[in-house]
Amino acid sequence: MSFFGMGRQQPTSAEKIAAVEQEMKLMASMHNRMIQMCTKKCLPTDYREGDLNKGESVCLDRCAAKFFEAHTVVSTALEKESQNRGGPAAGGGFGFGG
Amino acid sequence: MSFFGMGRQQPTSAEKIAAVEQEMKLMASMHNRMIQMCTKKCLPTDYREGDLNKGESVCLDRCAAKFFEAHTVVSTALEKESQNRGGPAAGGGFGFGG
Amino acid sequence: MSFFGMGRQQPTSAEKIAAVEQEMKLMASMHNRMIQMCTKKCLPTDYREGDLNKGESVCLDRCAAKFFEAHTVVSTALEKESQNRGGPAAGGGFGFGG
Amino acid sequence: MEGLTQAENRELEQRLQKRQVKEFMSMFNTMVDGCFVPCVDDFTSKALSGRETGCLTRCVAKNFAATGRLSERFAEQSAAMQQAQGQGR
Amino acid sequence: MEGLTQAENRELEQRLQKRQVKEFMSMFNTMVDGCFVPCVDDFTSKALSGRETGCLTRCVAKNFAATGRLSERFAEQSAAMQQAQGQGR
Amino acid sequence: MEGLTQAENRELEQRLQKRQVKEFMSMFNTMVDGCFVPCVDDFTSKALSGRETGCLTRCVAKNFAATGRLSERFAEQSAAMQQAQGQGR
Repeated sequence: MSFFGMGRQQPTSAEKIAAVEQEMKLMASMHNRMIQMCTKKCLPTDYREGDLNKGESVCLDRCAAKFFEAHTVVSTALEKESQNRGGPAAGGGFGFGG
Repeated sequence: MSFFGMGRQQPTSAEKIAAVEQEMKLMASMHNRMIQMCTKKCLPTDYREGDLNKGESVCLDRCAAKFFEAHTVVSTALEKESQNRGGPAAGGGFGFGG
Repeated sequence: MSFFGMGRQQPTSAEKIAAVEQEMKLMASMHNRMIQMCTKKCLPTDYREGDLNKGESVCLDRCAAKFFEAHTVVSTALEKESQNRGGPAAGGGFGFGG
Repeated sequence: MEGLTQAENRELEQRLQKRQVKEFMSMFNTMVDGCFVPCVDDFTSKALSGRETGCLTRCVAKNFAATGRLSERFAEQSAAMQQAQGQGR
Repeated sequence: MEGLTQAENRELEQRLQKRQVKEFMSMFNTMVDGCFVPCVDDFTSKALSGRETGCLTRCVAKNFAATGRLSERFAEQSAAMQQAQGQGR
Repeated sequence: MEGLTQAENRELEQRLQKRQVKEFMSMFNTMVDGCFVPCVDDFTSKALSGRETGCLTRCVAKNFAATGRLSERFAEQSAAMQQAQGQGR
């Protein structure tokens, strides 16, 4: 909840709701993107059967773990780049990998 | 218009407008996605001529029909899956294929 | 700023803000799409090094110039098509290539 | 539009206009991106070549025609669908 | 939810419901598009063939199962992440 | 910004800040997805391999540099475009 800048003393109702909503949008987007990425990586596109087989299930589990870990790696790398070259994110963390 | 839950007795103006707007967004999204899908399926990407030829036109017409039919098939299949495993859609239809 | 139709005499504050905001959204979208297109065209996906090399840098510069020029070409072509066949844009320009 | 008052219809119309501007811009952007990808591939120069410009122009013409044709089919299909739903109820 | 009043919670809940409808429609659309691309490829007829219908049905079943499985993993991972952040502070 | 009052400018600024947060998150997400696709391909383990982590890190570095360079070109081009439009009128 840190970086959606409630810098001022008393956030209004609208601001508090917006902050929580923003946090949820973030999680929803991550959820959706994970599904998109990992189904693409793990499911063959011939669809000969409708059930997930063992290999596909294991692939999905590992892909999910790697997707989370990739967020941390990217966040760290992006922070480093921002500090080196003074990019848009120079000020702080990315909400991941903190 | 059924499923945007006007469960309560007297919908307010804002709710009624939101419901109609939602319905329109839905149709606009379907329209845009159909155009995206079917131009990809039917138009070769070398663009040697600017006119639609006969074969491309027929392909587009059939693709449009199949895209609508696919909505129905997917809707039915998703409803079946939801009922079997108790997914997010367990409660009702999808607005298509009813 | 021309085409977001401030047809009436005195735009309200909300309308003026919306118009400026709309203009900014437009530029932001063009910016994001350019980055997406040109990184795809110019960066090989094996990522053996983290630095931009000379060839990649030159490719990005040229791609950026071509992306802008393509907006003008597409805008002109779309206007011509609209006039010929009476499409949705029959009335006016596209904000580019005017 | 099932029992909207006049004021509600006016509000709706305003939103529709905004939506149309948005749809139109999105169509334009899709056209640029969809034609840039297959047509522009030569980065030995910073100006579009004649071949690239020609490809973009034909790409717009063909996609514009395709969009028109698909929109007609869409209107027919959704009318048929609504009728079928009306009978189903 | 850290110090929201009751009224704020109610407002939030309403927005969440809207979000869920949106999420659900987006999931449905993704499913249609994601299954249409690999399954429908034969444009010698305007009706779906048996092979295409079967492919779509299996595609939905498999992607539905995958979405469920990934959502479980997502819930576990984000719970673990929040805990780790809590300890880090 | 052409005849906005102070209050309007303040309102606009607030929206711009929201937009920047949104843009930034979208850039971050694009980076994750755009680097995950080419770099992560081995699902025999649930932890990222050294090769994958290295690829992600280099991918971020290169794309960050590319984004910066393209943003400069974008600023130049749009300034030139606005000037050309000003003269055209």
